[in-house]
Amino acid sequence: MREAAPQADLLRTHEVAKRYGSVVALRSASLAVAPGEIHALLGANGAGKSTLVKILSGVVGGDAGTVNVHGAPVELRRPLDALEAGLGTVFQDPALVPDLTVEQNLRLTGVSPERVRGWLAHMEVDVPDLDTLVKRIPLPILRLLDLARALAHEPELLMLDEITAALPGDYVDTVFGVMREWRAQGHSVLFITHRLGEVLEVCDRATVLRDGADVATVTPSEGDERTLVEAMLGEGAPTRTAGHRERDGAPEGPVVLEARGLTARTALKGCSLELRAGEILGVVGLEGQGQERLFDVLSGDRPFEGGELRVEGRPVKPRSPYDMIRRGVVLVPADRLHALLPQRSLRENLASALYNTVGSWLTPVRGERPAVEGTIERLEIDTRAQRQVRRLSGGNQQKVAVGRWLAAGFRTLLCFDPTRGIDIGTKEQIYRLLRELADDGAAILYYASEFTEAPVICDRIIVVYDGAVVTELDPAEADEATLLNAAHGLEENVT
Amino acid sequence: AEDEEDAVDDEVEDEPVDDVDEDDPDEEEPDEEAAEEAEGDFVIGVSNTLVGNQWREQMVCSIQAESLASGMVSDVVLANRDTDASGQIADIEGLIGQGVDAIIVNPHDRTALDDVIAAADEQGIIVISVDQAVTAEQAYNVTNDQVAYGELGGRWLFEQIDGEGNVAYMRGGDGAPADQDRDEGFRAALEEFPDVEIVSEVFTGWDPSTGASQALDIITTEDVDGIWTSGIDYPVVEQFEAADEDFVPVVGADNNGFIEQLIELADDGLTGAVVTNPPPVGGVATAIAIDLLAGREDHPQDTVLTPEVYDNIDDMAALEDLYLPDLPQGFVATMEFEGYTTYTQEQVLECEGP
Amino acid sequence: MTTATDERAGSSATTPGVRLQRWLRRHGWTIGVWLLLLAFILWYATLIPAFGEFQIASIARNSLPTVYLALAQSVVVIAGGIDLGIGALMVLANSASARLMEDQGFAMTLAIAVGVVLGAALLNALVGLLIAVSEIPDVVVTLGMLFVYSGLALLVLPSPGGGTSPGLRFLFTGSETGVGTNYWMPILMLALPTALLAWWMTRSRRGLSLYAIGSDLGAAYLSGVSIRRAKVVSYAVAGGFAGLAGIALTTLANSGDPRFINALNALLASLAAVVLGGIVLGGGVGSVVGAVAAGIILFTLNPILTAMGIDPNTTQVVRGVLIVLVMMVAGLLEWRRRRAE
Amino acid sequence: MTTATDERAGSSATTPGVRLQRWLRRHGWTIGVWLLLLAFILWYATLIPAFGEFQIASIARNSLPTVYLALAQSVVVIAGGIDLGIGALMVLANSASARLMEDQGFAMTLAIAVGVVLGAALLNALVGLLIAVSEIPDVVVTLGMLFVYSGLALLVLPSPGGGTSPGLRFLFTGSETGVGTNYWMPILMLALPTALLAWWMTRSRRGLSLYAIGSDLGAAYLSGVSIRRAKVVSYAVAGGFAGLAGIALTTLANSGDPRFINALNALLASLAAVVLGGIVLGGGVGSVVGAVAAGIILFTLNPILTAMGIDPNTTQVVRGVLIVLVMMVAGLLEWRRRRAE
Ligand SMILES: Nc1ncnc2c1ncn2[C@@H]1O[C@H](COP(=O)(O)OP(=O)(O)OP(=O)(O)O)[C@@H](O)[C@H]1O
Ligand SMILES: Nc1ncnc2c1ncn2[C@@H]1O[C@H](COP(=O)(O)OP(=O)(O)OP(=O)(O)O)[C@@H](O)[C@H]1O
Ligand SMILES: [Mg+2]
Ligand SMILES: [Mg+2]
Repeated sequence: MREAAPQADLLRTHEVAKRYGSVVALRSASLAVAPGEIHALLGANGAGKSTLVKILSGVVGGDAGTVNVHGAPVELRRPLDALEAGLGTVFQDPALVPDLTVEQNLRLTGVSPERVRGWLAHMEVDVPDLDTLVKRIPLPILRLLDLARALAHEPELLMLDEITAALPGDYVDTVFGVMREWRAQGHSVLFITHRLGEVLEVCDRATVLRDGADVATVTPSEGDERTLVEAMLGEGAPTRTAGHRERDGAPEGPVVLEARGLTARTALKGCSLELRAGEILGVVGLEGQGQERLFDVLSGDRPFEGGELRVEGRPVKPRSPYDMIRRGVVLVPADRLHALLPQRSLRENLASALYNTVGSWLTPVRGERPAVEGTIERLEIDTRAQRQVRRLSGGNQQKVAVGRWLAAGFRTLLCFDPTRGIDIGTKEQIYRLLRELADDGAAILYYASEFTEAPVICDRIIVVYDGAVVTELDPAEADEATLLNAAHGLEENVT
Repeated sequence: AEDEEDAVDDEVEDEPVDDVDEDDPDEEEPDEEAAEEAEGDFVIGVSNTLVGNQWREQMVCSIQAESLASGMVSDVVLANRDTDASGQIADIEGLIGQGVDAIIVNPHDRTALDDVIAAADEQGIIVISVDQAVTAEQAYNVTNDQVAYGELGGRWLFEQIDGEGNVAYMRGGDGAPADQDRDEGFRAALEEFPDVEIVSEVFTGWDPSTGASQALDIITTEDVDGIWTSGIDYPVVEQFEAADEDFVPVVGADNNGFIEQLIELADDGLTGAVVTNPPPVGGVATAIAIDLLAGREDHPQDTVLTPEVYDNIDDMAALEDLYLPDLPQGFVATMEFEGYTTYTQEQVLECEGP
Repeated sequence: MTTATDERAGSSATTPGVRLQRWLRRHGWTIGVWLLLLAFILWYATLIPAFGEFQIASIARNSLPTVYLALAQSVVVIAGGIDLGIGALMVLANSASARLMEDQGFAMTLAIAVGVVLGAALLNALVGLLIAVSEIPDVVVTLGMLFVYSGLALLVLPSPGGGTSPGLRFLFTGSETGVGTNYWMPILMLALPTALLAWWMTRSRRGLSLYAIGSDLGAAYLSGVSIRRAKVVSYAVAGGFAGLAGIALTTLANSGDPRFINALNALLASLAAVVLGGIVLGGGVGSVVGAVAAGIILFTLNPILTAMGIDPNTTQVVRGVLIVLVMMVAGLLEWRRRRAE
Repeated sequence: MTTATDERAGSSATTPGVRLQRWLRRHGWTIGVWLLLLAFILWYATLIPAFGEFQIASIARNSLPTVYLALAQSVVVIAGGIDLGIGALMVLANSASARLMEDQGFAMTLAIAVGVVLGAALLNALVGLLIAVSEIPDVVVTLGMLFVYSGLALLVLPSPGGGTSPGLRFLFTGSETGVGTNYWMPILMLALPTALLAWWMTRSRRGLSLYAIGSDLGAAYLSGVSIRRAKVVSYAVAGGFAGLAGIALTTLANSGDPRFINALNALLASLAAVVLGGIVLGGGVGSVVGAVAAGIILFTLNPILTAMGIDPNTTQVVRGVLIVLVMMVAGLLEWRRRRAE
C-alpha cells in the first residue's frame, strides 16, 4: 500500500472547463480525490459530470484548467495517457464494440483476457464466454464487463459514470462490494449517480457540480438528502411531493384502456389491467418481468398473440403504433433518443407528432408554430442547444419526448421509465406535468424502475411478475419492502 | 503507304459529285463569312462521344494536326466526352455558342443530330460528319465506307476457306451505325457463299479485353475455320498463341499490332487480311472544312473513302510499308491521306492543335 | 441564469428579423447552390462571344433529364434510401417511349408519355415494396434493379433508334425541332415539377412522412408513420420522375438509346446532384430545390470546360475536384457557423 | 428467478458442440456463399462438354481483379465507409502499370508493380485523410475521386495499350502468355492475399479497429481507437488492393484500358460482391472471405449464362435478379433464425 502524506491528493483538478460551441458544458470544475476514498460526483442533468469524466479519461480535451495526479500535473491527450496516470473509467455509455466478440474487444484495447476473467470471477459474475458477440450480451453484464476491463488496468482511481443506472439490485451490491474492496486496497473511486441513497450508502465524500462548476464538497450522512439536493439545484429546490394527488380515494373516470389476458411469446403470460381516465396507474416490477413488452404491446409497437385489448370499450388489434395513436394512445419509450429525431432541431421534434393530424396526400400542415411554442413554454424546455436534440441534456430530451405528444394531443399516455438518468429537479417537473395531465382527464400508465417513485405519484400500483399482473397495491401502503416482496412474487395472496 | 493513298484517291474521285445540291441557299454563306475573316482565323469545333479509344484518339489528333499544318485555323475547340445522343446535341449547341466556324462531329446517332445541325447551318456554321454519315441534309459527310468494309473482309475470308466452313463473326458495338453498316456488307458477301456457316456471333463492343476472352471461348469450344473481326484483331491472334491452337484465317483492321502479327507469324501459318479503316478521316474533314471556309474549292456533300484489303499472301510489301515498328499495337497504321491532309506523321503523333 | 432565461423566452417572441435569419440559416445550402449556379452562368457568359436566348434555352432544355433525375434521387434519399437503378429506369423509359412514339401523332405520344411515367412509377413502387417488405437494404435491391432495368431497356430497343412527335418535343424543349431560342417552355418544365414536388414534400403529410422515415426509422414508426407506405411512395415518386427524365431525353434527341453506360452516367449525375444539392445521404435533410440547381450546375460544367479549352481528359478530373471542393467549402462554412454559435 | 440466473450462467459452460454451432451461425453467410460458389462451379461443369484444369485456371485467374477489388471494398465498408472511387483507382493502376511496364524486364515490372500498389495505397490514404479530417461523407468524396481517378487514367494512357513482362504474367496468371492450365498460381494469388487480409482484420489490433469504427463510432472512440487513423488505414489498404487489381488486369490482358466504363463496371462488381458476401453496408459486420467467394460467383455468372445460351441482353436482367434473389433467400433465412431464437 502507498505511503502517501494524507494531505497529498490522489487527483486534483483545478478549474477545468469545456465548451461545445456556445454551450458551456463545464465552466470551472475543481475536485480533489484523496487516496483510499469513495468520492461521489453529483449534479443535475447537464451539470457536466460526464464531460469531466471524459476529460479525466483523456477522451475529450479540456479547454482550460489543470489536472494533477499525486501533485504532479498530467497531460491527458489520449486514453492511454489517463491509463498511465492511473485513471481508469467506466463510461456512462457502453464502451464495447457491439459487432466484435468480447475477446476481440479486449484485444482492441490491449487488455489481458485472463485478468478480466479473473475480475469477473471475483465479482461472482458467471464468466460469459469471451467468444460471444458483445451485441448478444445483456446490458447489465456488459456494464460489469466494462467494470472488469477498467479494473484490469489496476487504476489508482476508478471512475464510474452512472454504472448503477442500468443494473438490477443484486448487481448494484456486487459493484458496491468491488468499490469497497478497491478502497480497502488504498485506491480510490469517483462515483457518479443520480440515486442519493447510493451516495449515503457507500460514499465517503461528495462533490456537487452545478451549471458546470463545483459548488460544494460534503461528507454525506443520513438526513443529508435535502442539503445535497439544494446544493445540486440551488435555492428553491422542489420537495418530493409535487406529483401527489390532492384528493383521496380511487378516481371515477371511465376505463379507457383495458387488457384481458394478453400473451406475447414468452414475455407476457396472460396480463390484464384496466386504466381509467384521470388516473396515474403505476407499474412496478423487477427487470425482465415482461413490463417492457407490455408497454410495447399496448402502444402497438409489437403484436400480441392471445387475449384482448380494448380502447374505450372497443376491441383493437393494432398492427403498428399508428393504430393506437389514432385512438389517442401514445408512448414515451424508455430510450428517449429512440423516439426522437436526434439530429433534428427541438422544434422539428415537437412538430413531428403533429404530422399525423393532417390529411394525407395534399393537405398542408397548419398551426404547428403555436402548438410548438406553447409546449416549449409549458415544459420550460432549455432551448440553448436546440439546433440538435441530441445535444440537449438528458432531462430536456425527456421533456421533448413527452412534449411532442402534448403538442399533438392524446388521451392515454404510456410512460416507460421516463425519469431514468434524470436529476431530481427535472423529475419533479415531470411528476407535476403528469399530474396536471391526469387532472385534465388523461389516463397515464407509468412504469418506474426505481421502486421509490411509484408510491409518490401514482393513484394505484400494479405489480408485474413473470409476464402477468400479480398484485394491486394502494400507494399509501406501498413502502419499499412491500413492493420488493410483491415484485419477487412472494405475496400471491393478494389479487 | 503509297499504294493505299493512291487507292483512296481513286475512290474519292470515283464518287459521284451530284450529291451537291446546287440550289441550297445556305451554300453561299460560308464563303461570305470567310471573306470577312482574315485567313488563319478559323475556329473549328469537334464533338466526339467516345473517349479512351485509340481510333477516336487518332481521329481527333488528325484534326488537330491538319488544323495546325494548314496555318489557317486559330483554335480547335474540343467537346470530347463519353455521352449519348442528347449529350452530343448539347455539346454541339455549346460549340455553336462559342462562335466556331465549322464543327466536325463523329455522330453518336444517324438521325438525332438533324435538328441541331440545321440550327448550326442557320448560323452559317459548316458541319462535317466523320466516320459515320448523318441524315441531316446540310451536313457534309466524310466517311469510310463501312458497308464495303464488311463486304470486302467477308469476301476475302470466305474465299480463303474455299467457300465452305464455320466462321466466327466478332462484331463491334451493338447498335452503332458503323456496326450495322458492316453487318449489311458482311451479310451481302455471305449470301454468295451458301456453304459458309456462322457458328458464333458476338459483340466485342470494340473492347480488346472483351474480344480476347470471347475469342478464347470460341477457339476452345467451337470448331472454326475462320474469324472475321470488326477490328479487334490482334487480341484474337494472341489467343491462338496462348491457347496453343492452330491458326485459322483472320480478318482485321489496319491495327499496328495485327499488321505486325501478319508479318511475323506468316511463317507459323497465320494468314489474315487487313481491311483499312483510317482515322485520318478527321484530317480529311478538316481539310475540306478549311477549303469551304476559305472559299477555295467546292466539295461534294459526301466523301466516301473505300477501304483497302491487304492480306499477307499477296500484299506483304504493302503490309510492311504500313507497319510502324515504334508504335503500340493498338495504333492504326494509316495516318495520312494524300490529296487531303498536309500534316506530317510527327504532327499527328504530337497531337497538338494551334 | 438571466441570459439563459432570456434565451429561452426569446424563442417564443420571434421578430420578423429573427425569422428571416432562421429561414436563411435553414435554407442556407439551397440558396448557396442557386447562387453558385448563377455565378456559373455569368462566368459562362463571359467565356463565349455572345450569350443570349439560345444559350439560356440550351441550358434549360438540356439539363431537363439531369434535373428530373436529381429530383427522383432526392425523394428517395430524403426518405433514407438510395436508388442505384434510377438511371437505368430513365434509360428504360427513354427506350420504351422512343420505340412506342415513333411516327405517332401528338395526342398519341402524349398518351404514351403519361403511360410511361405512370408505368415507371408503378415499376419502381414495386421495388420500394420489395425493399419495405423484405427489409433487404435499398442499395442491394436497387443495384439489382440497375441490371434488370438496363437489360429490359436493351430488350425493348436493342439499338439506338425510335422517335417522337414534334408536338411533344415542343412541350419539353420549346421547339418542334428540339433546337431554338424559346426558353420559356423548358424553364416552365423545370420549374413546375420542382415547385409541385417541393410543396408536396414539405407541406403534405405524405411528403413529410418521407422526411420522417429518412430522419429516423424507429422514431417515425413510433410516431405512427406507416414506414412501408412511405417507402413505397418514395420509390413510386422517384420512378415517375425517372420516367419523365426518359421522356425528356426522347424529346431532346428524338430517339432512344438503351446502352448501359447511359444508365451509369445518369446515375452518377443524379448522385452528384443530390450531394451537391445539400441532401444528406442517410436521409431526412435537404430540399429538392437545391438538387435542381446542382443538376443544372453539373450540366453547365460541360460547355464551360469546353469553352475554357481545358484538355478533355482533364475535364473528368476537374469535375471530381469541383464536387469535393464545393463540399469542402460548404463543410467549412457549416463548421465555422457551428463554432460561432 | 432460477431461469434468469441460469441464463446469466449458461454462457460460461460452452461445450465444443455449442462452440461449433456458434461458429457455424456466426460464419453462416460466409459458408453459404462458398457453398453457392461450389454449386455454381458444379453447375457450370455440367453445362459444358469438358470441365477440367483449363476451366479452373480460367475462372481463378480471370476473377483475380474482381476479387481484389471486392477485398478492397470490403475493408472500407467494414470500417463504415464506402469507396465509389475504387474501380477508377483500379483503372488508373491498370493504365499506369501497362504504360510503365511495356517492354520492361521481369525485375523492373515487379518493381513497378510494387510501386503502383504502394502509390495507389498512398493516394487512397489521402482520400481517407480528407474524409477523416473534413468529415464530408465518404460517398461524396469518393464520388469525386471516381471522376478524378478516371480522368488521371485517361491522362496517363489516352487509349488502350501498353504491356507487361511474361514473368509478371506468370506470377498472376500462372502462364507467361496469360492462358493455360496452371491453376495453382492464380489460386495462390487469390488465397494468399485473402488469408493475410482476413487474418489481419480479425486478429490484429489495427484490423479490429476497422471493425470497431464501423460498428459503433462512440464505443470505438471510448475504447481508445483513433478514429481518423483507422479511417485512413481502411482507405489505404483498399487503395493497395485496388492497385493490385489493376496490376492483375494488366497481366491478364497484357495491356491497359483507361475507359470510364471499366471503372464503373468494376465499382458495381465490387459493391455487388461486398453485398453478396454478407458484408453489411454501414459497417462492422462481415468477413472479407465471403466477399471473395461472391466476387468469383459474379465472375462465373458470365460463362454460365453464355453456356446456357442466354441472349446477352437478358444476361443483365438475370444478373440483377440473381443478386436480389440471393439477398432475399439470405434475408429469409436470417429472419427465420431470428424468429426461432
Ligand atoms: N456536443 C454538444 N453540443 C452542444 N451542447 C452540448 C454538447 N454536449 C453537451 N452539451 C451541453 O452541455 C451541458 C452539460 O452536459 P453534460 O451531458 O456534460 O451534463 P451531465 O452533468 O453529464 O448531465 P447528465 O446528468 O444528463 O448526464 C448540457 O446543457 C448539454 O446540453
Ligand atoms: N469529441 C467530441 N466532439 C464533439 N461532440 C462530442 C465529443 N464528445 C462528445 N460529444 C458530444 O457531447 C454530447 C454530450 O456530452 P457528454 O458525454 O458530456 O454527455 P453525457 O454525460 O453522455 O450526457 P447524458 O448523461 O445526458 O447522456 C454527446 O451528444 C456527444 O455527441
Ligand atoms: Mg452524465
Ligand atoms: Mg450527461
